[in-house]
Amino acid sequence: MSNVTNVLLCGVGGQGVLLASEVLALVAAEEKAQVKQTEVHGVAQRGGSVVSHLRFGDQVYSPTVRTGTGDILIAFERLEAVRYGHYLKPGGLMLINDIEVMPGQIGEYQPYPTGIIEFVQSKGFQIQEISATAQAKALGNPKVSSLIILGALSANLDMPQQAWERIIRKRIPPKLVDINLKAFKVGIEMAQARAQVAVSSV
Amino acid sequence: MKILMTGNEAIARGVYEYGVSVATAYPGTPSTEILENIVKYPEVYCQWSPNEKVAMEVGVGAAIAGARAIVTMKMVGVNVAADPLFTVAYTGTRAGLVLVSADDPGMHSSQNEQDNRLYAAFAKIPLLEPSNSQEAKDMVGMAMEISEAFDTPVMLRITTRIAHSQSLVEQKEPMERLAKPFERNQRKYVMLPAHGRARRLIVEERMQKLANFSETVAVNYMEMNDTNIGIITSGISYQYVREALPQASILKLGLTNPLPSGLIKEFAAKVSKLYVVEELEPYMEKEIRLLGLDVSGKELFPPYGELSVRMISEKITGRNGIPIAKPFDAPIRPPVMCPGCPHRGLFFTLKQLKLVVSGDIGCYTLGTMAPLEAMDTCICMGASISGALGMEKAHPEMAEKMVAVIGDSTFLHSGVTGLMDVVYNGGHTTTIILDNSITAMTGHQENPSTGKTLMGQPAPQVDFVALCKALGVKRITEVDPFDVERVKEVIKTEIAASEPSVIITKRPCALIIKNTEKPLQVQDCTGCKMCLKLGCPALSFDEENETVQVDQALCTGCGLCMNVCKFDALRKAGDA
Amino acid sequence: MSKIINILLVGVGGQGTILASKILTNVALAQGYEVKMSEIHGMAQRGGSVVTQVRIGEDVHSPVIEPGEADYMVAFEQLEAYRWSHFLKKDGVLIVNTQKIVPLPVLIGAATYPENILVELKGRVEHFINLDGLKLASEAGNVKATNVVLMGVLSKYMDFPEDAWKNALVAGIPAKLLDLNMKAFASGVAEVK
Amino acid sequence: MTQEVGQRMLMAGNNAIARGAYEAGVYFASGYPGTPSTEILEVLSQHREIKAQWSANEKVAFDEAMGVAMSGKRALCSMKYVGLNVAADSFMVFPFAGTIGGFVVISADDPGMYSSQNEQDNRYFARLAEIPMIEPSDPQEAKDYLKLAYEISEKFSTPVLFRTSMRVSHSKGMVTLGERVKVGDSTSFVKDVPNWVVPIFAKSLKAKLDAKFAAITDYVETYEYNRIEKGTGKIGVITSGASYTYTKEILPEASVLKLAITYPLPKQMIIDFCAQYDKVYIIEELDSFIEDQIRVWGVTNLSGKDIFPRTGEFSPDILAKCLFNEQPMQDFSNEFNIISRPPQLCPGCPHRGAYLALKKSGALVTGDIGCYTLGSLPPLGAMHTSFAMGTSIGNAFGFELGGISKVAAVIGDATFIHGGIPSLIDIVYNGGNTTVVILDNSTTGMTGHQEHPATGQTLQGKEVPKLDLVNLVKALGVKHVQVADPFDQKAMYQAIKDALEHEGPSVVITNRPCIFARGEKQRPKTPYVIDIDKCTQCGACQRIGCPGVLPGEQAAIDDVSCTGCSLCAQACKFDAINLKGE
Repeated sequence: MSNVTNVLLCGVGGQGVLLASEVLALVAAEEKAQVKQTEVHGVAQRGGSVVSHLRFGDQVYSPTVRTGTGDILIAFERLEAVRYGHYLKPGGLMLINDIEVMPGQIGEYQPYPTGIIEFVQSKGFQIQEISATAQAKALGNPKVSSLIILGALSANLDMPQQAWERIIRKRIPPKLVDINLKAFKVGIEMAQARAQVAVSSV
Repeated sequence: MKILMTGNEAIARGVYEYGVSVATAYPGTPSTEILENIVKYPEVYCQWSPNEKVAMEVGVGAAIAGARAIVTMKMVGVNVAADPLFTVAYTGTRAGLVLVSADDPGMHSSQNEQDNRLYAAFAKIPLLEPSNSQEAKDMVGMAMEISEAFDTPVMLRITTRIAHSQSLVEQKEPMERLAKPFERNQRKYVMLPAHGRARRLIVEERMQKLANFSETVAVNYMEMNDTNIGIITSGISYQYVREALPQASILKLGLTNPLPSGLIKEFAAKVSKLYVVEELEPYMEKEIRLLGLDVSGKELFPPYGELSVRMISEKITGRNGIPIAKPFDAPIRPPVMCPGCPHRGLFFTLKQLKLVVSGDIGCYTLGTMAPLEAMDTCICMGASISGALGMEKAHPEMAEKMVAVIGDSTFLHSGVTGLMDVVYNGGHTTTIILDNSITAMTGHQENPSTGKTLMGQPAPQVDFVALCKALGVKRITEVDPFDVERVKEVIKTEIAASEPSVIITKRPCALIIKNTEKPLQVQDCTGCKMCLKLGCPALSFDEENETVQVDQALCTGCGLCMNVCKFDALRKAGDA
Repeated sequence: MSKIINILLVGVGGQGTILASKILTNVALAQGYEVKMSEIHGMAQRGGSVVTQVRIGEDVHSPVIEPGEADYMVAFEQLEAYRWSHFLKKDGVLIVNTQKIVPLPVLIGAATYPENILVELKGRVEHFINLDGLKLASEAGNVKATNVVLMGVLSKYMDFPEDAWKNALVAGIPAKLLDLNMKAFASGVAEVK
Repeated sequence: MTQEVGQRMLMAGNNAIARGAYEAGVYFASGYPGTPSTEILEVLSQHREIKAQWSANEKVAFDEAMGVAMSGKRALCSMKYVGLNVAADSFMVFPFAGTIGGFVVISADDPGMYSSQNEQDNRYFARLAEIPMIEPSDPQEAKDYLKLAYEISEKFSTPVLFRTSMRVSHSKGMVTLGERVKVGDSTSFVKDVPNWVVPIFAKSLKAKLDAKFAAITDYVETYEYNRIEKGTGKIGVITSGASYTYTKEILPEASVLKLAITYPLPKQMIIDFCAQYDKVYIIEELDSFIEDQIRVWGVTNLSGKDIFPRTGEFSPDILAKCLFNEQPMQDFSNEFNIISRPPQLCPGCPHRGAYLALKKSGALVTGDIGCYTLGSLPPLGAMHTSFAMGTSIGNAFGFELGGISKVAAVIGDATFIHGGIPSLIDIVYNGGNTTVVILDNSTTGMTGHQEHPATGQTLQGKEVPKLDLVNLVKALGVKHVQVADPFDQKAMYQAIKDALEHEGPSVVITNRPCIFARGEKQRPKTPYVIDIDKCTQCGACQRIGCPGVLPGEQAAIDDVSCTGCSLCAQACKFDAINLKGE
């Protein structure tokens, strides 16, 4: 299965994780022989933790990614990077949006944990942290943060820009296309600025 | 002392003796008499519910609250109650909860022959099968104990032969009826996915514990005898086996889910040829084969219908019983709508109008038989209205050639949502509610529209007109089914209307009213036989004088034949 | 008696087979026998044919009587006797109430009521007796007592003491109806020479 | 997006099923929303060639589809697996009659219970009803098999159970589109009393059904879609559905007998297959449904539930662990003081107001199935039981009979319509004292906001008269009926208090729509803010369990998610919470 790329996207319900994974899946669908993507619905809208599995390559059977085999994990929220980190392969790439969404708490109050980045770094993953939400607010619409994140991701995948643009135009409501494309480009720039080594297996 | 009781009476007695506080049900042959007998024990609260699901939900609530509860129904009722059943199997209850499923091998009075032992396995709950009235009573107590000890609902499965056969039962003094205090426990009683996942594992552990329990429980025992033939059996089949093969060794199973694999292997080792004798599905046979044992079962016995002593002895000994005289060829005597039945006039009219009739379950299902022949479909409780909407969706023009007919009790059981759906999804179907103020087919039980509860208390009556209005139906007409001309006119108008409509025929069942009418007389009959098309048992044709005659003993004087006679040949006594 | 005695009561819904079987079983129980009894409900009230099966003995298991196994058959109606007669043993006793209740298929001309039923039945069993129970019952005071008339007849063929039957009547019948039922029973007894 | 024949598209399993129904020439589709089945009808309803509708509940949906099929047209009925419990009565009897037009009922199972109250294995239903069952493993098969299901249904005049699972329904994969087939269309319902009036003719129909099923059993022996993928090596695998995809990942070398029809099984084919390998693994989620049938035939070189779990969903990791004892990568979040992130009632959810009042009333609350089931979790913790659709009301009456006083049932609008009506009739009929709180948020919330009879719109967007719950409840004989605003705590509490104190049945109906209900998203919202000076950090606003009120010593309100429902302001005793800009 060496030619199969495994990507995980995780975050908090309402952050646009499912939209982002759909766009990525559609792009992959144009470029790769096989794509499979899966997620758990139901709780998404209700502030629960959300994860989406995406796999593409020549021959893909299972839609779910095995633990320790993920090439890239995109966390739309810091804490979620810890929750799903074990899906990444050693040295895999973690793309983390630097915001913190305090979980709704049951019982005893816990403060939001600190030292997340240090912790995941200690696990030997490559870390790219971006401030997608801040940038999105700057662009005037906090909801486009998911497209900024996708932009940053695209810089780490060998899939043509046109494909991304085409899908975004198809998938996003016309009146929002421009701002989303803008957000996407911001994401690319943020990633390139960091000039991280792209994932080897891709 | 010992007295003769049907299985149903015995279960009612068990409910009384074993501290059950709440009993709920929807009537259905062969289960109906259980609650009708529980009424005789005022210590026990009992009620008819609008359907089996509600009965189950009320029972579950009572049991969780801490009171022993029993819920009874015929086997198809478990289909209706399935949703809560599958989940209460996860949660368990605080006090004992027992579901009585009365199966009907041979389909003496049912629309299918489902073997509800499969439901017990499916829902992963223990299953008890009595083989006579004494066991039926004892197993009520045992089921309650198992339910409480293992924190699970228990299915007590009887068949028509147990329910409606009488045998001697030892009476005992009732134990104390004590309700445990309720304990709040959301992780146990709120089946959020997270909680459900935890309970799911407990269910598997529970079945393991029950499997061990099943090995040593008193109702699973061997009767060792001649070891050439060994027979594993349960329920009524056990009684047949005892008579068919008095010499054989028997493993008699009372707790049949989970089965005692150790005991079965032990028994199999003791006998040279192993048989399993069970009615309907190869339920035990499959489990026995899973143990790797060689056993004969369904290759000898049919997977449908009832077994018999003769069949068992012939199949297993290979010797034919004494020859049986060939039965005479006698014309069948099918059940018929009674003289004076309010349904007759309606179906007569429906036939005249040549409508497609989407039918339902009740006495009126008989409207499908000659000479009325005015019902075209009937599947299960409540399917008439929604089925009609489906037909209309398939062929919109059918709406004007079709009606759905449903009884008062059946409408409340599961017709309400169907009618609501006709309104919601833009159907034009005409629904006829046959309101005879009783649940007739099962032997006249009260229901929410009759104004009386099972325990004889006065109750508010469901107002069908108000209810249908509230469901959004604008066209609602009440008619007297004996007034055939008016019935015909109303039906014509309503099927023509391009919106949902309801017709309510109001006439109590002929068997529940004190009849004051005199029987009809015949005068100058032309022999046109029009009245015979009504299929009234009180009317017959006198071939000699070629006139219709009225059986004075049977005629209720309902006057329906009078209304259809064009020659005024049928008259009330005294009328000129 | 070590053997089991099988009695079949057949008739039409509403003819009172249930009460009859109750009296019969009470007699047997009073004599210290084990009894099993089986009947199929459901359609009974709708004028369908009804069968009640009573089995008496020291050790009875199955509640069901099968074809060729009945020692006695009490038929409340001719056609029903005809329908079920193959359940009788060759040397069985057949008691037929001559009343005719025409089934719907015959009423509407879809079938005909068989002729010479009694003759054919006579040829089938060793012990045969037919009587107009309806007439005897109305003479006793009420047609509804036909079932008791028939029990009177049955009592003469079974070896239970007559008192046992009388006690069962006293126990099973409301006081105000007792006299006419006693009469009806006696007239049944008298039918058997 | 445009969809042309021959095009390869990325599709979720449910979309593929819908596409399959379209291509199969399905004429009518009905169902009731339930995860993971909901999208099937939502997607189908976009094809104007198909009459698609949400029904009041699954039984009604089934009966309607039945009516269409009896009339000779292809019908589909879609539901989550517990829905089949609700439709069971029709489901068990319809096979006796069989069908004219193809009839397929979809059961979307949920191994792992991602969004369900139990984990029943609905394959047993196929056995109970003696009908064939077909199971796809990915979106392409989902589409293709649905078409096959209709061929089988019509070939044998039988309903067919189409069993999918969450992982198949909610996974996307590549699907090649096909054409919508022309099916010979009936012109009308054909009368056939001995076939359609089952109760009267059940005995003869049972014989017919048994014969029919025997024929199907022969047919599957040579069914081409039960395929063998020859591998190298001495290991065989028999599997179906999603488990097949995991098998191919973990046992790429094994020979695989991949079943399309999982009931009835191809006996001879399986026996021959097993004979060729030292060991054959039966890889199936949940119960040993396939394994047991094979063992009953005396095949012994099997391995199944002796190594694979009976509960939960499978995954490549689980297969690797069970087969080779390969441990999955350790979840290291527990080395870190991570906080769980459970789903919760949304900011501005009207249910919150109802629960706050219920909690204050101290009533024992029997619950039902919907978003509001989340009200059982802290800090609200104001719901104490929940089983299945519609059970709350009957349960509440049961509690009363069990000797508990002060019981209230909470049930959503859609759930009340689905299964609550007969139980409310029951309480009136049998003289109960129970209080029923109908949480009317004008939508089917949990499953993603579907229309229902009380929302005034159908699945295909037709405006229709709204079912008036107040009138309905009154018509059922309830005298004490109040409508209350859950965002007005005083009024809401008073209504519940009155209802609980009232002798006899009483109903309280809340009147605030879900924040996602039609038209609600567009409504302008002014968020609330906390006045730090007035705030005493008492935490009262945090105890209403609103995600918009951020935890921490000093509470704060997230102005993005706050909808201005004002519940936190009402909870504040120090007047420290006010509308932004006031």
